[in-house]
Amino acid sequence: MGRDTFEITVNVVKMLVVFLMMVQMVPILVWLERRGSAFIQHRFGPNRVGPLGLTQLLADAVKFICKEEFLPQKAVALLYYGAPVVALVPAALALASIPFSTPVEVSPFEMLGQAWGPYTFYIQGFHMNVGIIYILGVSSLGAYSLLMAGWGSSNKYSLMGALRASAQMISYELALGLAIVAVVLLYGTFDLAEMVSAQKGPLTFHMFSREYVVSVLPNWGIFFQPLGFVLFFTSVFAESNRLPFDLAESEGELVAGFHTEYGGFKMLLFFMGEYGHMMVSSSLLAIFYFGGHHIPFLTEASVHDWALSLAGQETTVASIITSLVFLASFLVKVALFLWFFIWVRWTLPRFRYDHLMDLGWKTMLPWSIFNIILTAVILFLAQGLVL
Amino acid sequence: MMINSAEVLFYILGLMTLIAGVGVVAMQNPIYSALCLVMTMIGISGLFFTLEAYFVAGVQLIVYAGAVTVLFVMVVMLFDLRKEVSSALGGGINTAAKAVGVGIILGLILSAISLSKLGTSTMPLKGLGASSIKEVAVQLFTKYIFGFEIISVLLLLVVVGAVGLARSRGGTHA
Amino acid sequence: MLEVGINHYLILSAALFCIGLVGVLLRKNALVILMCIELMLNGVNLSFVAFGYYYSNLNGFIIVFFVMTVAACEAAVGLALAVAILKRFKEINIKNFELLKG
Amino acid sequence: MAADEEHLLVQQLLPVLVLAAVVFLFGGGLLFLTSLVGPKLNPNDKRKLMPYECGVFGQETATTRVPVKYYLTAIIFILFDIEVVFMYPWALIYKEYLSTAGLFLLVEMLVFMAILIFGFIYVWRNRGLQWE
Repeated sequence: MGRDTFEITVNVVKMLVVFLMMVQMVPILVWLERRGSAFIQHRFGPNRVGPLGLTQLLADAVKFICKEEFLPQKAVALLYYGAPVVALVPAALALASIPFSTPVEVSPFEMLGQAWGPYTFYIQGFHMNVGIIYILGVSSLGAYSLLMAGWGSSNKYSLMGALRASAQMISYELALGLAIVAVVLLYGTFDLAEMVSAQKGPLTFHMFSREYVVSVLPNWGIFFQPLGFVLFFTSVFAESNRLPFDLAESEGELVAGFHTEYGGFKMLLFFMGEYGHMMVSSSLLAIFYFGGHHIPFLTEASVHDWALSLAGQETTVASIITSLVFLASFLVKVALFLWFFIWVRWTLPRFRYDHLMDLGWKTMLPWSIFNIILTAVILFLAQGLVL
Repeated sequence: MMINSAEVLFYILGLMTLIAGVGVVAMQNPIYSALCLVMTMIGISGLFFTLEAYFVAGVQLIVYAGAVTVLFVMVVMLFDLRKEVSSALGGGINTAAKAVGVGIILGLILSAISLSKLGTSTMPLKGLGASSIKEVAVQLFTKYIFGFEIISVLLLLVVVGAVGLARSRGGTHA
Repeated sequence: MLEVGINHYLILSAALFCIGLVGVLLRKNALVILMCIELMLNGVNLSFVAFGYYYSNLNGFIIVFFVMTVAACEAAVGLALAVAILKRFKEINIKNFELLKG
Repeated sequence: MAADEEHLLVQQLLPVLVLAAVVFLFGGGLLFLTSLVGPKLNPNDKRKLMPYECGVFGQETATTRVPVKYYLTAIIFILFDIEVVFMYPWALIYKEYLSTAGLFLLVEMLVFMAILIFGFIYVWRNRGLQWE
């Protein structure tokens, strides 16, 4: 994890910070979801506890902690208690490998009478050279927590909900994977950080061995993969089991789906997994199609120069400032997508189960195969059309 | 780090894989066998990672842990199999003979490993490194092109077979 | 601590293979037998990758893809068969596979 | 193992295992701690402990007759998932070898896809993709 104590400490802290960020985002997102739904439906939403109902989160947390511990009579204890914990794992492991910002370069310095550095710290939990394959692999473990919960609670609603949810997840995983194939075709790498750095500058493409530059647009993936973006976006909605794809817990049919028998803190862990999944999806959307941490019309070098003048030529401080600026840009993009998730949830009605599966298999799958062939053929005809 | 972390990783992952593997065989309830199988798959994926086969490790997670074992878990859950615990193991002299046979095979493999000259090799001849992913891809699509194309035919046959079997008599419910 | 070399990986892979073999021979539940076959194939895959790494030969990595594909196909057809047996006999004991005609 | 390679390996795998352990400890620990705080359950409260069934006593167990469609979906998923997995390495090298072997790679993948699309159409026509 590092060559000396300082680097190891920083890397471990970094990793824990990313995980705690995911956990901490949950109450904020729940508040946003409730206020947002209230706004959309002309209600007030939580507004009693604290200003704008903000401390409602703390009250909710206390309520969750003080709930009665409960194990249904016929439940299998190991699976019943294991499922919520397992639900956290895919989202946490995937989020930790997302590159959030430009790396921080620490020039050599002295501390405790010893020379340290130089170091390069990536603003991500850990760096993976097969980033996207790793994320796909880890997220494909998500079905287990659903199945464990559904079977472990020995309730037919739970089991039906779990089966529906996992069938839905694996169906849309195909369209998701095929959309990612097109992305890999475009950038020619599995490394998320390299994908981001390929999207800097103004929109540039080659066609018939001439280079064209469209200076009013940033060089973002969405302009090369509009169809892929739509497919990916729809698939991540379905993967996260939220409205309009929340067939797993359609109240009219299945009470609450796979978490019918869950309450209190165990329920909260499922929520953490779900919102963590939303964060991973939003980050991937930003990285694949919206330039990652890049800000349109601003280069990394110019921001670094500005930071240098601000920090009085301290390269380490300037590097940290640059990183923070781009981190803010990335987080703004992620926040926009998260808001979009909430917006859609409270706008569209639920699909019927057969419509949902038909959409996944008979619409999204052919279109994503078509998208790959289209991308490959255009790339071939233009001999390096893109980027 | 003071200790060689690659070796620590090998022992942790190897132990996890072995324990989970024994679990697959020894668990009476098929649902626990299937969950142990998931642990084995994850452990083996980690072992592939320590061998610098990054892409293979990822594929192991996607295909085995994410697809094949999900199917196993789903089938075990769909058809309540808790009731047939009694028929889990055969018994008597037959079982003992089989166990001895497997012991002999294991002994043969182990002695073959220890007698061969492999033991001297504790280091790769030359590092494959991270560029091995692209090298693997290039070989897969040039040297192994026939195998690659024939895989699609195999998948086609299996699709036909599986749909035919699943749609055979017995209706849509099991 | 013992230095890890190719032998360690090969012994681990042999152990996995034999655990799987014991399962195939002793268990009566067809589903568990299929799982044990997956276990055996995984043991073999491990030795392929170990050879590929220690002898710097990428063929070892590539063959794993083919083994995985065949294993997945085997699991798909095997489970479809197992479910067909289950529908017919209401249990999934391997003895039911002895009949030549249903 | 050379120091550099080991550095790379450990950079990537060890943090994953550490983080997984942290997540398990976090989830399990909090579950345990909250179980100490809340009120205790009366073990004789049959009505509360039975599987949730809209307020009436349940009559059958969880797994009775379930549709085959779920596992058929899973089987078809596995087969197409393998197809997708083989596309990743192809997509990875396609751009790099575009000028030298582009047509070869393109045709190769189109043949692969065509055979599988044939299988997809077969499943579709034989009502393998029917959910009602």
